[in-house]
Amino acid sequence: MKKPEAGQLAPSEPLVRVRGLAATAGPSILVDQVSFEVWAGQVTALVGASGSGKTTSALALLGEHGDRVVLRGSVEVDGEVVVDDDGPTEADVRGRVVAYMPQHPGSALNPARRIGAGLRELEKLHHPGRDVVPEALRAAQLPGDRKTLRRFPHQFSGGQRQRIALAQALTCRPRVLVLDEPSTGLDSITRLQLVGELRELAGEGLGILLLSHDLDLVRALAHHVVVLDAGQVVASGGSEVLPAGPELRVVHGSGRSAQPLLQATKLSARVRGQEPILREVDLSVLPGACLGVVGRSGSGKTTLARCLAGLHERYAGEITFDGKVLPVLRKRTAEQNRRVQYVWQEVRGSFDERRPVVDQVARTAERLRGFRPLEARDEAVAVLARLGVSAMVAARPPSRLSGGELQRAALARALLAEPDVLICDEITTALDEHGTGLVVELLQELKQQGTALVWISHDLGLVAAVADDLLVIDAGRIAEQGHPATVMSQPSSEVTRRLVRAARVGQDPPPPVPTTSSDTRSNLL
Amino acid sequence: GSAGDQAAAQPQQGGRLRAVFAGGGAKEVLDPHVQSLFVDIARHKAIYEKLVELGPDLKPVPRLAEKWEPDAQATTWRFTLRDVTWHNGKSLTTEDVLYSLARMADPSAPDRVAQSSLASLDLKRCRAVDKRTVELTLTAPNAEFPALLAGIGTQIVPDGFKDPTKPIGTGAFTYVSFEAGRSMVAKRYADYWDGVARIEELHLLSADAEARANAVQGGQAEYANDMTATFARTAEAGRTVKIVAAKGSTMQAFVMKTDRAPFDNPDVRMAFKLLVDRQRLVDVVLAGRGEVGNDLFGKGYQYYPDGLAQRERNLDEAKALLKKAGLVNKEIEIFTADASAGFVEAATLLAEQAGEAGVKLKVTTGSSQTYQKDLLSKGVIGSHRSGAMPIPQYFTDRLLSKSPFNVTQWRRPAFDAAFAAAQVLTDETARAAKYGELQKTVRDEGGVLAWGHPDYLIAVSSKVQGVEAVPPNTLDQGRFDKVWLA
Amino acid sequence: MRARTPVAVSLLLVLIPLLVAVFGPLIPVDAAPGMPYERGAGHPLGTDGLGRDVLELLLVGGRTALGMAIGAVAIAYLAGGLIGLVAASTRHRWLDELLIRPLDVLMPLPSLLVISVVAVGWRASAVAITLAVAAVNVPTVARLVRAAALDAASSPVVEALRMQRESWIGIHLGYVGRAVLGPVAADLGTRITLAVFLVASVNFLGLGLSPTAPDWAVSISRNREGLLLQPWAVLAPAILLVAFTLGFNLLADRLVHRTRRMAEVPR
Amino acid sequence: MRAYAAQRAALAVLQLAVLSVLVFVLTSLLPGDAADMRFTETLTPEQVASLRAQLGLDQPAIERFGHWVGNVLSGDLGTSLISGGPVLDIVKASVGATLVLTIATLAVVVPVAVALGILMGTRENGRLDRTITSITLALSAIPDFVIAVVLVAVFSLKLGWLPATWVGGDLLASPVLLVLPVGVLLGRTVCLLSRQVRAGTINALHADYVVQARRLGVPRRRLLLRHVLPNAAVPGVQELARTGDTLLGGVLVVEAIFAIPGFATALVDGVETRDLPVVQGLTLVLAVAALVINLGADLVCNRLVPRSELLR
Ligand SMILES: Nc1ncnc2c1ncn2[C@@H]1O[C@H](COP(=O)(O)OP(=O)(O)OP(=O)(O)O)[C@@H](O)[C@H]1O
Ligand SMILES: Nc1ncnc2c1ncn2[C@@H]1O[C@H](COP(=O)(O)OP(=O)(O)OP(=O)(O)O)[C@@H](O)[C@H]1O
Ligand SMILES: [Mg+2]
Ligand SMILES: [Mg+2]
Repeated sequence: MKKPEAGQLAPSEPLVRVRGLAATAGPSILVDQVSFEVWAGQVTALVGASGSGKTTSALALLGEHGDRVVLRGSVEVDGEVVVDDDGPTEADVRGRVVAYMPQHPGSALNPARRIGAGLRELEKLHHPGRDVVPEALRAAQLPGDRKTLRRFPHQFSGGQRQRIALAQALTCRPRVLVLDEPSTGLDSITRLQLVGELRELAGEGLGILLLSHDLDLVRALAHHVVVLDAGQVVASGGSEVLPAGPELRVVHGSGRSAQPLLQATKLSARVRGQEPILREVDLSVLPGACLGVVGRSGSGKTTLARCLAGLHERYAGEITFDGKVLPVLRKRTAEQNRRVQYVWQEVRGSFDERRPVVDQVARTAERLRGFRPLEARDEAVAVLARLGVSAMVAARPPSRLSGGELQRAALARALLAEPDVLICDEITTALDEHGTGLVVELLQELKQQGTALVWISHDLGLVAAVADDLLVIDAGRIAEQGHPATVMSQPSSEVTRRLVRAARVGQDPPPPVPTTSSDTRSNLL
Repeated sequence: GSAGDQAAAQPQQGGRLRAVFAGGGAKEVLDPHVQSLFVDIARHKAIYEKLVELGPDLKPVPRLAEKWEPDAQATTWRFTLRDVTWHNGKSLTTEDVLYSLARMADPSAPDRVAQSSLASLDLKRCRAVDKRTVELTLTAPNAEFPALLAGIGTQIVPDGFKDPTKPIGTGAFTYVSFEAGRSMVAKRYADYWDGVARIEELHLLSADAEARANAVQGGQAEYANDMTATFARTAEAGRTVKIVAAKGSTMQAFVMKTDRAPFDNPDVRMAFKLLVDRQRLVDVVLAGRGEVGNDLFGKGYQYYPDGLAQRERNLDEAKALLKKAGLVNKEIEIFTADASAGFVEAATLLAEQAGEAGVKLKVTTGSSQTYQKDLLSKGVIGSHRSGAMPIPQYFTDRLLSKSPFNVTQWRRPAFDAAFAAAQVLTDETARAAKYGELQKTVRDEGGVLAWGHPDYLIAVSSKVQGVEAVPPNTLDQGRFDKVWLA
Repeated sequence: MRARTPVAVSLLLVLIPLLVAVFGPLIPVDAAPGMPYERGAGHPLGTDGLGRDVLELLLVGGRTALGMAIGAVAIAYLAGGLIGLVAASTRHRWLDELLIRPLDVLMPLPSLLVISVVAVGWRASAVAITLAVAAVNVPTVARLVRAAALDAASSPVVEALRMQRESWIGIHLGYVGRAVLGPVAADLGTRITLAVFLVASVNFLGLGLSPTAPDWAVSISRNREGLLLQPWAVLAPAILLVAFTLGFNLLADRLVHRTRRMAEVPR
Repeated sequence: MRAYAAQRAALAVLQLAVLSVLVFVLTSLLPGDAADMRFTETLTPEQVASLRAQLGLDQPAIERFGHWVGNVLSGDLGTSLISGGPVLDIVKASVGATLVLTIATLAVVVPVAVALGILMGTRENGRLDRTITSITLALSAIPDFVIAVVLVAVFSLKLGWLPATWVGGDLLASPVLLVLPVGVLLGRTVCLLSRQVRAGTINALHADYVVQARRLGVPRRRLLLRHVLPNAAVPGVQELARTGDTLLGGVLVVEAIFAIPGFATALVDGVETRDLPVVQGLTLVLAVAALVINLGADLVCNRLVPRSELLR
């Protein structure tokens, strides 16, 4: 196997050339006629809805494929043919040429090995005799001292683990870095840091293949964009080929004057034997209004929502609903139970794997509104259909629904109670733009009928658009509260300022990138 | 039989013999006066000796005492000692004998087993007559006294013997090592008076029945004691192992409590004696290796009355007696335990046979460890086995009002008196006649249903010669100084 | 690719001994008692050491051999399962501690000791042995059920069901119970074979049933001396016993395999 | 870590204390006492009664228990009621045989089971995997007494190749004594252990970090040895601890059949003869061994995979 030296390639040649890539699994076609290129020092983005074939295409760069999937076409990486018409070739480009970062890199670290050992192992494998680890650590913005290297993965925070995985990939000194959905679950500040890191790496001459449905991120980074749909390239070019997000039709709250429907005073919550997670939070929601809640990851948003929903029982302070004290869920009356509903952040976990989704959704109407099973089912099917989930899909057990479909089913499950207060915890994370549009539309309609919403999200733009009132939480306290437009345009607290500025990634004007030292260091010992 | 082989083969010298006995785990002891298990007895027989031993018919024979002589009342006995040396080279003296007797009867050591049988010995009046003669005086006359000196736990130890873990005896083997429940090793004693042992080294091992069988078959032992009939049957099919069988040596019986309903009724006792199918019990439980019993202990021993008719099964008469006693279709519990081979099996078969006579017997199994003691107090009928012992001793131990092990609760003052009267008779034939009458009474009225006399089975590897077919508790049983390896 | 032992074979292996155990005693065998360890002569499988017909013993000997084990496991699950479920579903931490801690403390108690004490104290009582075997299993079962139930009871699914105001029964039988069922079913397979072993060993060692009891394990134990004279007295009950445990092992293996596959459904 | 050790130690002390009381109560429930066990046809009831007094069995149970606890705390396990010798000697002797058997068994089982487990795990559901699974499952389904009876009948009695019993054998001189007992214990232990190793291997092979390491170019051999094996070993080590527990605590059947003077035999004998100090001593030693083994297993697992939960 002859490997051309890196310098031999003319700069005009792409690092990766994919031509007419096809992937089939039995009769089904996962990817068809996909072509794209990755250039040194540049970022190529593969975008497209979930299931459009991004991961399948990217793994082909390693010559890998899923169980019983057949690859065809041609993939050339750094001058080596990795896939030809007979499928993957003998060429081995793993690590040395192409480094792949999976979607949840945290779990990609061996729990049994110190991170230093893992890095040194890769160093010895790919670049024996050279000291590449410190460089990789620096690029991944990790300290390179002995103490850090002697720690085990579980001794790092989620964000740090992501960077360790990156450092591992960089230790291989690959020519091409493949990143699969690197921004899922990140708050806007962390996401902004990622953009900075990736820019720097590209600047050093690395070719980057970015797979994402986060269009803002793509806009901020990509030199070339390839749009996939159902396994086929539907557009390619610069960032101008990116689909524009649908306009959200937003109606702002009506019942300004009415009494607050849900109110919390001096709400503090804690987990057994730990620091309080929430400290003295006050909030109130009017009927027909929407309260947006934003904040960095781990700031306590979900905990707040669970307190309101009555699921988190260890809290101090008072929650009132419709003028009366609202107890914890176990002690609520059936009516209170029906009128306050909650949509889980972790949807997958909130469904019973063994029963069809539609049955589980319909159960709400049966138990809380006294419907008969058949009526309830019809109602469930109708609501799900409005959210874009067909009856056929909903008749399956949850494991066979996509994340986005399940998220909508969870919403439907709560809506079937016809609640007066609906608490939504990150209900659009797994949705593409179209799905988000459907959800927002339905909730706007309910709002007009007087339903109050508590809307938790990392997507500042979306929250600003739908909320009447915005709450910014930082480390369990309210950092700022006010009308969304005001908060967004004139943030008064530091967190808000940074969240807002960071959220403008990929939007014009390109934001300045203020990174305080606490962002990279805060989670270290 | 071994007699023929013995004549044919010339005795060989040397070698190591490993003999396996039923083990007693932690219960095994080195103290010859505390013994109770066969393995203990064999061990002590190798190292120590008694004044008197029992012959094949359970009749006393001289050992350390060359001869003995009672006075006319059988109260004072003179024993003449043999000229032998201890393992440490000293000679046997009258002090040794007196010390040993005192040690056996020491009331402050309740575990000395001969204590009760030697209770009649008046230690204060016992004395040395000369260097080789001791005079033993009894509190009450007893013509059977020499047999008592041949009982369990009557070994002669040297004067001042304190530490049983450093055994010194006059026996054919000298002590090397001992581990309770596992093994004892001994070497032959070069100055043994009765002919130096032929084997060089003796290992006495402890193991349960299965391990004994496997060991002797697999060549890990040359001698295995107390084997089952099934093993004998299997072994006889092969060539590696010989069986030495002492015919009808012990007694298997059911004991009925004569003081408890329903067995306080002599008719019921007789009915049970009549309903039992002895031959079937012998065929099944003893796998044919035994003789049918006649409700008497001691078949083939000294004083066993000859000429008594064998009791046969008579279901009709049994049924009639049971009907008379109102026992038909009543349930009676039979108490047994896996304490001795064949107990539960025999009880189960008896239950079947009683069923044929219209009585329901329910088999209750107790703890094998405490069975002997439990049998004294529990149940109305139970399984029973008796080892070999002289017939008068059997009477003393089990059939007198004050007998410690009176499992049939047979308490008749007249019977006690008659036995006492017989025991003082110095004339052996007169004594035998009296004993015979008493035995007839027990057979017809007593609570002992002796159904069989199992053979005592020993397995030896084919190269072992000189093993005698004699009942347990006799001189030649478990004795290794006359044995040799061909 | 379904190349594990066919279910039918495993089922057959389990069912034959089970059917013999259940219906055997109803089948009349009129065999006159013979001599010990006889072959032929009106005894298709010969006779045992007591001259009893081996076939007849085989037909009646399964009730205790399998019944005691199955009973013990059933009792262990009734008691242990209840403790585990209550401990997992209680909101009071002290109750959980009260139920589970003592079991932790009992864990190092050698099961052999418990069984030998019971065997010596209550000689030859099938009920006592069954209870002892059950007792030995309770701590493990309770912990297993508690762990499985705890996983389920603290999952968001249960919260979601509560949000829908599902009844206690609906939640615990409909969801928690079913979630526990998987691990329990897998455990049940191995536990029953282990219990059969344990009961059989106890009987084999003479610590259990009476030595003349018509029980497969007792037969094996009591007749092994005559193995070379009349092998069927040992082999026939041994074959039935092994068939049962083997079949159960195979079924349990399948079950574990299936639950693992179900858990591996791509997400 | 230190808090963990302290908690573990406290629990262990509590467990031992409760255990001692329990063992005492359990054995006291049994009918009869050690003096009764001495009863024979030649010892009269009076002799037995004075023996009981000599053994101190006529004292109230609480007093005897207190006495025993006092002795144990001062490092003395007491004396046997039956043999009169020190309990420590009995414990030592029986532990010796059991330890030899356990070590010999594990020395065979561990390499075999680990090799089989990895083989099966790396060929999940392949022909080899299914074949080995079927064989080990079948072997583990045969009760050990059946295996033992058959092995003895064939190899000792029929063929005469191997000794069938430890009686009359010297372990040092003839280690072949171990062959049959170990053979009997092999089936089930290998089955259980290899299946845990197999499951661990499969889990580790499917784990994201192994997939990722492979994607970063770690070669297969190294992947198996450095990434899969340590993680796969965790369930194996736990199972090994359980196996160790079982082997040390109760292979009564094997001990009985081969006449091995081991732990289980001593324990059952102790119970049967109501030799309370012996039972107490043996249980205590066994419980300590079990606690130490499990602690060791947890520590090893934590060492292998530091994240694994220490306290359940
Ligand atoms: N091994 C396989 N066998 C059959 N179908 C598969 C296999 N792997 C993936 N698929 C299907 O191929 C399609 C493309 O999958 P791929 O993972 O490439 O999508 P993606 O664009 O990365 O989606 P996402 O954004 O959700 O990660 C999906 O419909 C998926 O269900
Ligand atoms: N059960 C728990 N035990 C310990 N800590 C917890 C628990 N639940 C939450 N926390 C901690 O409380 C803090 C707030 O968590 P919460 O889930 O409310 O955050 P969030 O704002 O919803 O974050 P995200 O945006 O990532 O969903 C976090 O630091 C989290 O680690
Ligand atoms: Mg993907
Ligand atoms: Mg959250």
